[in-house]
Order: sequence, then structure tokens, then C-alpha cells
Amino acid sequence: MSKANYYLQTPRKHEVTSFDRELVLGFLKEMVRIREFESRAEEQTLAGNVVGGIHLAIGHEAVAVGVMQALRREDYVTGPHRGHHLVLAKGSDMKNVMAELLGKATGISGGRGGSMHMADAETGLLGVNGIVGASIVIATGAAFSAKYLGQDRVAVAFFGDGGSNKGQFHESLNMASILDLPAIYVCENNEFAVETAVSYSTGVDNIAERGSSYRMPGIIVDGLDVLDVYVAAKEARQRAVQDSRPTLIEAKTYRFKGHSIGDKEDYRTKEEVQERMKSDPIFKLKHRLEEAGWLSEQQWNELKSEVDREVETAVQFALNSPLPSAATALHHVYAKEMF
Amino acid sequence: MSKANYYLQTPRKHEVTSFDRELVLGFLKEMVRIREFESRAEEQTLAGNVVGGIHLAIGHEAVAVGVMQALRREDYVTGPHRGHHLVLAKGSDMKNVMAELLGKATGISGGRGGSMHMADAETGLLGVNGIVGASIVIATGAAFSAKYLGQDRVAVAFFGDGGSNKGQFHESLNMASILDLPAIYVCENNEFAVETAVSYSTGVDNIAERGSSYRMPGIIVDGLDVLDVYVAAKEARQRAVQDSRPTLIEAKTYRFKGHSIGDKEDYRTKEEVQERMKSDPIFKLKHRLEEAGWLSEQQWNELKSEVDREVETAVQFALNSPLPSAATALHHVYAKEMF
Amino acid sequence: MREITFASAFAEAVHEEMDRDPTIFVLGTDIRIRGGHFGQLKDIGQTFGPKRVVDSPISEAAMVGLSLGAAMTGLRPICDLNFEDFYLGAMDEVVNQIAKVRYKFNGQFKCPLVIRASSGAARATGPQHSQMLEAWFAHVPGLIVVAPSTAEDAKGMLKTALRGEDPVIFSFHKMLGNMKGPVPDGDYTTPFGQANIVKPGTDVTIAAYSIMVPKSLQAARELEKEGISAEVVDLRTIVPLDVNTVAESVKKTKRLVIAHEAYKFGGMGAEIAAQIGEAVFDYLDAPIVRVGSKHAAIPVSPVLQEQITPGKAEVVAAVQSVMEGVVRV
Amino acid sequence: MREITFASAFAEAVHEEMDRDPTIFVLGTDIRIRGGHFGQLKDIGQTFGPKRVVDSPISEAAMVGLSLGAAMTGLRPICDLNFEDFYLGAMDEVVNQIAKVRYKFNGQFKCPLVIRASSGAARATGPQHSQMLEAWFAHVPGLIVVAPSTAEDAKGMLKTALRGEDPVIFSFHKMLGNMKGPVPDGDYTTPFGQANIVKPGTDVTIAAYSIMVPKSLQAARELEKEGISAEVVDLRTIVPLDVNTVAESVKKTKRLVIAHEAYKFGGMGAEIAAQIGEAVFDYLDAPIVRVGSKHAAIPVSPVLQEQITPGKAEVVAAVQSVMEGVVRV
Ligand SMILES: Cc1ncc(C[n+]2csc(CCOP(=O)(O)OP(=O)(O)O)c2C)c(N)n1
Ligand SMILES: Cc1ncc(C[n+]2csc(CCOP(=O)(O)OP(=O)(O)O)c2C)c(N)n1
Ligand SMILES: [Mg+2]
Ligand SMILES: [Mg+2]
Repeated sequence: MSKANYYLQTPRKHEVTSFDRELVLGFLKEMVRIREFESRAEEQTLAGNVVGGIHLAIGHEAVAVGVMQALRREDYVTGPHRGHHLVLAKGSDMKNVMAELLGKATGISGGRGGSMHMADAETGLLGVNGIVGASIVIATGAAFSAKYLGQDRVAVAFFGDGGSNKGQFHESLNMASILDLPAIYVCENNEFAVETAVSYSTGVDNIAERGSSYRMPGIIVDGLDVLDVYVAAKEARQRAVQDSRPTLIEAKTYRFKGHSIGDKEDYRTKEEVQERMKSDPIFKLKHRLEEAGWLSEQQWNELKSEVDREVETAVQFALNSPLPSAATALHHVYAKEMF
Repeated sequence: MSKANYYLQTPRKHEVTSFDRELVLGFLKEMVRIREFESRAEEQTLAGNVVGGIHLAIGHEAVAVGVMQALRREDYVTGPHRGHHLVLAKGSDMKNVMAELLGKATGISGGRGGSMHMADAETGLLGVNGIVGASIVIATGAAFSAKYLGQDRVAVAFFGDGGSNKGQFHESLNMASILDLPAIYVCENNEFAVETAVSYSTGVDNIAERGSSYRMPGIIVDGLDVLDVYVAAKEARQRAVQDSRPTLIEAKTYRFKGHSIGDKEDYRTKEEVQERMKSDPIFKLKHRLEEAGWLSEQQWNELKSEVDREVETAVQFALNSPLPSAATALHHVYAKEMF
Repeated sequence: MREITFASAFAEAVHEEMDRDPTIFVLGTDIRIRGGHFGQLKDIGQTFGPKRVVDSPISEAAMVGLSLGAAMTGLRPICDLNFEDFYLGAMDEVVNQIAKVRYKFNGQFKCPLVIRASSGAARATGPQHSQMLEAWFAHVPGLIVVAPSTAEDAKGMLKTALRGEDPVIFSFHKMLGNMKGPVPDGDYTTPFGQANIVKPGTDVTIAAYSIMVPKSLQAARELEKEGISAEVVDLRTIVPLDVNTVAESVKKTKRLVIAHEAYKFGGMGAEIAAQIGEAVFDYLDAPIVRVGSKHAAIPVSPVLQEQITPGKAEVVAAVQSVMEGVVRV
Repeated sequence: MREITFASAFAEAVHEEMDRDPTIFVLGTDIRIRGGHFGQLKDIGQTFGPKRVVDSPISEAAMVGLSLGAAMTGLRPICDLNFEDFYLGAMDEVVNQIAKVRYKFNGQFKCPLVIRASSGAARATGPQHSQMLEAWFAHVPGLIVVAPSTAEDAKGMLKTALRGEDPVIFSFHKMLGNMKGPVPDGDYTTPFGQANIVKPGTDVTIAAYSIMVPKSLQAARELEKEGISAEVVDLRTIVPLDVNTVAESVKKTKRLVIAHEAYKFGGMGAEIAAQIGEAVFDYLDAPIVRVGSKHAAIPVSPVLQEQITPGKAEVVAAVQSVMEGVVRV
């Protein structure tokens, strides 16, 4: 058993021009896709079209895009309740994602799951999850599977700062360490679990430091900087497939919106949020691309309108899709209907 | 919230003469009491008089005695399945402890609990437990209670190396850290969980290092040296009552007997066990006391025969005690009988 | 009598009891400012401060385990688990520890605590935020299980729980939270183990609890129009279970429908049907019919959810079937 | 036919299926050398090596969660949880995740896995090592629940589980492990959802599963001497539950006793009684009587344990009471 030692790594700044231009423009577009999707999802919620509560990932785009772009399509991903960005970044068709929020038969989970229960067998998305902590154990099993089958595949679990205090975090990271699993644990630390500040709930300065309990590198990345996330995820993927060793990544980000739609947010001030939004990950990347001369206003406008078209198409698709058929309510409980 | 920082401390050697002589002679006697109790418990098991399996703590005596002697009677203690040494060291009457093993009405739990479910409201023993990990959460609650009520009391959870991989370990230590609880977490690392070596099961070099995930000192003690345990426990108790901060103590010990009686022990060699028994904690302390001129052969013989008498009395008491009355089987399910 | 919501009545009980007894504290996620996910304990944090209203990390096992350790040592925790589904992360603590601590230690320790969680389905609450687990808890010796349906009982039963000596599982159905009902002024308690006849009738007995009580009352009103007089019994507590009141009612009506939102298969309805079958076998003119959810996880889609979870219509149909003596449900 | 123990038959099935299907692996504590706490999988580790027989840390949530993730991605885990009581540390994984994964994702993923645990009371196994949770699992849509009573079924049903597409909870009663029975040579499977009439009779039906099948057979032999002819039905699977076979039997015998070791209150006996009450109401000549544990944790003391858990005597008494038409149990 190889026992890579724990070390703590802090955020790194990468020159945007040290990457391939198309790649980085792709990052930008993916992030804008998520942002626009989320805005329209909010609008659809306020219009009363969404079934159930949703948790917007505005502010988390760079984490999803940075990690997913470092993965291959065949890699597995699990996520928590806040997961639209993960589903989209892993490659699901936006139309089916929006349709799921509206509880439609064409939804990615056929309307059975809604926002918190989206999965896509096509993209390796083993599901986002309504239970905090569940994503962590499930990805651990997928990593076990990849190794067992000798596949060049990794499994990535996303979870929040709140999730890092669940027993499942501890049991899974220990398991991955002792079994040398190709797993990547990505904590999206947005500083809050509903109203509860991470500084209150979590007895450690950086969640990444918890890697030390499992002989696992603890990598802190700037979760508002897609390039930092991307490079760290690439390295983690490499460690997973080459050394078959897991990594804990803590992406420091911030939740720009309420916990869910309707949140009164009386646990933080408007000013705090305004201040933090100055580090908007999309704005920041756009600015760096412009400075590098890699993005003209026209290109930006084209990108925006392409995304707008895609999102609008998705919204229309979702609105016009049929509801699930009541007759299917007892399907898929078991392989064959039993009750 | 005071946030004592994590540090790792390794075993320390203390001169036996730097302690009070009566105190250390008391340690010795307590350890011998446990050892003799366990030997007779084994004998009673092989004679078919014990109900249910038992887990002998031979090799763990210094941990129990070192910690308990550092506590006050009003302090709370919880423990795992291997717990006779804890029950005795905390002060329960040996007669009732032996009677419990024999499933008698006079047992400490009236015969309902047996070896793995002993508790004593008189001594603050909130119970040993058949479920790995449970001791950790329960002591956390007792620590909460002590602080809430403003009492000068601490709560100590004992658990094994195996127990350190349960989710409850993580959730509890985090909780104790963020709520500043007067708790002491004592891991009795005897290198095995049944057949599974700690080096295999546990993704960290020293369990004490896991304190770093909770801003909690990680104190490694030589669990075969009662003085090292005692001093560390005193310091931890001080930290608990003065700073209201928890401590993680890892006592490195070794299980001289099988996991439970009947264990074939094919996961380790006889030679390994023989080798390790050279560090017998009782033998070691006796030797140091003799070297210091604090223990004569006569004193030792007196101590031994005093203990022998006590244990023999306990065995006879247990053997002669009545079985529980069948009519009581449904008592104590609820405060008032309901079914 | 003044009319307040079920949720307000619950919160009133917490307020009053915390005023009365300084050993009561509340532990929950997002409880101090928000008052819990549904604001069910709004203002409690402001009133009693962070010592007695403690925000928890998302660590259900430790929350429940801490509550046990505290209850064994002189405190009376109210552990707010948010959604009933989240018990699943603390089942060892509830079942192997809390339920057994008094018994296995031969009565040396008691465990007076209350665990509250929001149960049942509301609109689109989906597979992991809609469960009702009372049949599980009933199958575990040592737990009291209450599932009131009215504001009055919510307040009175919480007070009983907070003055008792046993661990109480408090099932707080999401759809009851905003329902208003009369609540007496001043201090009162509601006993455990006494079912309540909430509507008298002569032709059929409907035994229900929690959300299915108001739904059964709706059904009874509709049946009235068809000339069927239903007696509706609110069981109120699951453990202890007052089967006698149901049996007495059935002796009169000769017919029984049992309604709960939890899954029909393996649900409390089975236990009640089995006990009534034993107790008043000779009085029954028709088979006992049970109403409960169909056997699937609760889907988010309201169209599908409606197929799975029971409502007024299912109770009406069940009553009609027992009136005909033909089982149709 | 050769006679082997229940435990050996179980282990044979694991051996043969692992030979057949390389995606099957075993995960458990102390499984690789010792073959599990009871040596129930002795030699499996030696035969298949540490890749396929994986020792686990004591981390039940991660064990079950890992099994789920593996089952979703092409493997077939056998997760050995040691004692059934230890499920309680992994309930979220079993109920909120495994049971729902196929349904909530609209059939995109399946979850073919088996979780085995030793259930029930043996001598002095006490409050935390004696539980039987099948009624809980039956109340959770998405789980198959099997509780065979014979060596033949243990082998055949494990094979069915390992070739199926659903998660299977395998209840392995401690007291059955060493019981011998005939087991066919060669490959065979035992279907789920088909009860087995293990002893025909005419006066009363005894429906049982797991350890209560041999105990009911003993009871039936004793009753035979009193001139009472009992038909004993081994349900074998709890989900799917074959109520038809019981109903057909009751149509003939007109009387039913249901026996399980799990708590009577809220146990599967209630579900069976309720279903039979609906299905063959008019055939019943006496109330259905259930036999199950009394409502207390399982005490270590054998004197007390005997008061709580049922045996042959309780079945005999229950049958006598239904023969008299008077409920005495
Ligand atoms: C086991 C469990 N406990 C509690 C909840 C309720 N809950 C849903 S989201 C949430 C906060 C999660 O915080 P974090 O993990 O930081 O993720 P974030 O919402 O900030 O993205 C809580 C408490 C849950 N879904 N599951
Ligand atoms: C939750 C749980 N899982 C598994 C077991 C079975 N079991 C009892 S003791 C034990 C080993 C415990 O090892 P450790 O914690 O190191 O304590 P030790 O026996 O070495 O003192 C196991 C696996 C249990 N009792 N509880
Ligand atoms: Mg967060
Ligand atoms: Mg150990």
C-alpha cells in the first residue's frame, strides 16, 4: 500500500495565458451556462413553475467547471443537494435538467427526483443527493469499482462545508485511504450551511487540513478562480489514476444567493454579500481574458447570446414538456413490479 | 470561544519517585485487581458460568487506572465492549461486576446487560457499550451537561483503535471542539480490532494526530506505563475544567489475550505476543517500585493476597447470588410498565 | 377559545416549559436564528440565548448521542432533527442507545428527552424529505411515539413529554404546521395513550393519526352526504397505543378503516388491524381496511406523489368498500 | 441428499457465485482470515484473496455506502454487516440511498447487492446483538427481504439474490447457522416470493419464517400428540411476501397463528394478520393470533431472555388458544 503523505497546499495563481486559449474560453462559457441556467431556474421558481425547493449554485461555478474540465467523461461524480452546476458541468443536456426542476416526464430523473435527485447514467453522474454526506460514501464505492475493474477512471464526491462534519466524511476518507482508492473529495466551502457559519460549525481552520487524518493531501484552492481549481483537480486526477491515492480538495467559495429561494438571509448582511460578489468567478475570469487580449467584446456577446439561446430553449422545452404519467408511479421500485 | 491549538505530544517518562508513594502503590494495586479479576473472569467463562462472550482487558490495566486516578469520583465515564477494567477502576464494587458477568440479579446491571452493558450511577459510569463508537457520543453529551450545569466535572470516553474509524468519532470530536466541552477522548490503541490490524484499518500513523482536525491536542501516551497515562489525564482534566477544552489521548497498548475468549488468534504469532508481554504494565511498574525501594517482596505478597481475597470474595458472591426473577423481565422498559 | 396554528402551539409549549425548567435546552441545525427549517421554533433562540438554544453542525449521530448523554446526567434535551428522514443518520443512537438505556442498566438511568422532526409529505418534498417512520419507532421497546393532529394536542403532548421520564419521538407532520385550532389558555397537559373521538358516528369507525385525522374528517363530511355516519378516532399516540377506544367504537359500528400516511405495507395500520381482529373479532361485519401510502419512494412530481400518498379520496373509497363488505382498496 | 449446515450452504453459494461472476466481492469486518464473526465465510478469503474479500474498518456507513457506489457501477457487493444490530449505523445508506436509487433516478441505475447480517437472539447475545429488523426493511419500498430457515433455501436464495437486480437484505439467524439440512448437489436457485408448506396439516395454519420455522415444526409435533394437526408454512421471503399460500392454507384450516422472533408489536405478524383478515375474512373461525417477542430489549440473562423471546411453548400455547377460539396469548 503506497502511503502518500499529507501536505497542505494553499491557493496558487496561474497565468491565464499559460493555458490553451480555447480551453479557457470553454471554461468561461461553461460557467456562464451555469449562471444563466440558475438565473432562469430562480425566475421559474418565483413564477411557481418549479416543483420543490431548489438551491442555487451561483458563486460555485468555478468549482464545478474547474473540476469537471479536469475529468474525463467516464469519470464518476456525486454531489449534494446544491448540484445544478455539477449536473450541467458534467455534461447533461440542459433541457432535461430544466425539465427535471419543473417535474416533467422529460426531466433527467423523469420528474421523480427534482432538483436534489438528478443523475445521468450517460455522463457518469451518480446523482446529487438530498442527504448531506451521502455523496461522499457513494463516490467512495464508485472509486472502489473503478479500481477493482482496472479502469482508468476516478470518482469525485462534491459536498459542502456542512457536509464535512458528517460521520460519512470520516468513514469514507479513511476507507479511501486504506484501500488506496482513486477518489477525489471536493469540499465546496461557501462559508455557510444554511444559517450556520463554517467558523462556528467546524472545529478546524481549513477543512483541507482534515486530510492529515487520512494521509491524504489537503489542497486548498480559490474556488472563485477556475484555473486554480482546474490545475488542482488535474493533479488530483493524476494522483488517483497513477498512484491510486485519494485527494481532499477544499474550494473556498461563497454563496452569492440564499441557501434556497426564499431564504431571508438574516445571518449575514447585504453589505457582506455585495463585498464578496466583487470576486465573482465569471467576472474575474472574463477580466483576465480581456486583459490577455483573448476575449473581445464581440466574442463575449456572442458567447452570451449562444448561452441565452440554449437556456431559453431549455426553459421552453421544460415548460412544454408533459407531466409524468400517473400510471408510472409504481414503476422502478424494483426491477420487476412487485406491489 | 477559546481555540486551543492542536499539538502532538509523544510519550514521556516520569520518575516513579516524583510521585507520592502511596499514590503509586495504589496504582499498582488497582492494576493487579483488574488483572486478577480478568483472570478469574476467564476461568469462570471456561467453566461455563459466564453468560455471553467477554472481552478481557489484560494489557489495558494502566490505561484504565492512569485515567481514572486522575479523575474525581463525580466525573463521567463511558466505554466500549472491552470495559471490565474501566468499571473496576472507576470504583464499582467488584462483587457486583463479577455477578453481572454471571448474569445474576446482584449484578451491576441486574443481569440484564452482562459484560458489555455495565453501568453504575454511583460512580458516574454511564456505561460500557456493545456498539463500537457509542461511548464517544454519549460522553460528549455528559460533557455538555457538566458545562451547562456549571459543574466542575469532566466526561471521558474510552474507545478502541477500531472505534476511531466510526463516524461518531468525527462528529463527536468536532462537536466537543466547537462547543468547548470538558471532554476527554481516550483511544485505547491495542493494535487490533478483532483480527484487523490498526496499520491496515486506520489511515493515519497515530490516532492522536486526528486531534488536528478538531483543534484539539493529540496526546500519545505509553499505555503500558501508568505514570505517563496518569500525568496526561491530569493535564487533560485540567484543560477540560479550566479552559473547557477537549483532549484526544491515544494510549498505545497491546491486547495480551484474544479479542474474546475462544479467539484462535491466527492473525498474529505467539512469538509476537510473548515479545510484547515483556512490557507488561504491572510487571513494569512493580519493577520500578522495587528499584526505587518502594516495594518489598513482603508488601507485594500482602498486596497480592489482599487482591486475591477480594476477587475470591467476588467470585463466591457471584456464584452464590440468585438469578434474576423471571417476573421482572418487563420492568424498566419505560418509567411505568406499558406493555 | 383562541385559535392558533399547530406550529405556534408547539412553540408555546417549548417557551413555557423552558421558562419553567432550566434543564430544558434545544439542540438543532439552524435553530438559533431561523428557528429551524420551518421556523417551528422562531424566537426561541432570541428569548433563551445560545446557551439553551444550541446550533448544531450537521452531525445527526452526535446530536442525538449528545442528547442521550445529557439526558442521563440531569438535562432534558429537545433535539430538533429537522426532517424525520434525518433520523436515519442517528438510528444507532435512537434504537441501540436511547431506547435501551433504562432497561439494560436495570433502571439506573432514565432518558427524558424529546426528538422532534418534520414528517410526511408536503408538496414536492420528494424521496428524502417526506418519510414517516412511526411504525419503526413503535417496533422499538423503550420509545414513546406521539403523532398529534391538533394544535391543542401538540402543545399538551409536548408538555407531557417534557415532564415525563421517557424518550419521546415527536412526529410533527409538515402539513399540520400551519393548521389552526383552538388552544386553551394557561397550563395544561395532554395524556399519552388516550385516543380521542373527534367525530362521533354509527356506521363505521375511522382510526387515524397525524395528518390523516383532518383528511379523515373531510372524508367523514363527504360520506355524511352519502348517508354514511363515520366515527373518527384520533389515536394521538402510537406508543402507548389506545386500542381500547377503537375497539369500543368498532363494537358499535362493526366496521373499521385505519388511515395513516406511512406505507400501508408494514405500517401501524397492520398492528391496529391485528389487535382489533383479536379483540373484537366477533363484532366485525366486514374486513378491516387499511389506507396508507403505496409501496414506492415519495416522488417529487406532484402528479406521481398523489398516486402514492393517500388523501381524503382514499379514505372515502375505503369506507365505501367496508360498507359494501367488499374490499376495493 | 447430502446434509450440510445452513452456514455451509450459505458459504457454498458465495463460493460458487464468486467463481461464476468476477464482479462479486465481499466486504466485511474480520472477513478475510476469520471469515466473519461466526466464521460464516471461512475460507472465502483464502480462496479469493484480498482483492475480492476485503476487510473493512469498523465503518458501517461507509461499508454500505461503498457497496451502493460499487453496485451502481458494475459490481455485485456482498456486504457482511456482522450483526443485524449494526445496520443501525448505516440506515441512511440502506433506506435513503440503496432502497431509493432505482426509483428516484427513474430506473437509470440498479443496485444489485446483498447485505448479510446475523439476526436474532442466541444464548446471552443481549440488547445490542440480538435484533431482528425485517419489519423495518419491509416497510421500505425498494428492498427485497429474505429470511430463509433451511440450508437448502439459504443457498438457493443467496444465488437468486446474486443473480437478481435488486438490493437484498439477507437475515441469517444465529441459531440457524449450525442446523443441518439436505442440500441438492449442483447449481440451483430458490425463487423469491414463494412460501413453502413444510408440514401439511388440517386444523390450524402456522405461518413462520427464519428461526420460528424449526420451532413451529417442534410445536406442530407436540400438538400432533394432542390430536391437533397443524400446517406449517415457511414464508421464506418477507418482501416479496407470499400471502396467497397462507390464505389458501387458512381457507382449509380456518385458523391462523403467525410466529416470528421479532417484536410482536409492530412486527411482520401484524401485516400478515391484516392481509389475511382482508383476504379470507369469511373463512376464519377464530381470531388470528401472533407470536413474537415481548416488548423489551433482549436481556443478557437467559432467565430473562426466555421471558422475552418466543419458543416452541409460545407457539403451542397460541395454537391451543385459537383451537379453543379463546385468545390467551
Ligand atoms: C443529513 C442531513 N441533515 C440535514 C439536512 C438539511 N440540510 C440541507 S442543506 C443543509 C446545509 C448544507 O450545508 P453545506 O454542506 O455547507 O452545503 P451548502 O448548502 O452550503 O452548499 C442542511 C442542514 C440534510 N439535507 N441532510
Ligand atoms: C458498530 C459496531 N460494529 C462492529 C462491532 C463488532 N465488534 C465488536 S468489538 C470489535 C472490534 C473493536 O476493536 P477496537 O475498537 O480496536 O477495540 P478492541 O476490541 O481492540 O478493544 C468489533 C468489530 C460492534 N460491536 N459495533
Ligand atoms: Mg456550505
Ligand atoms: Mg483495538
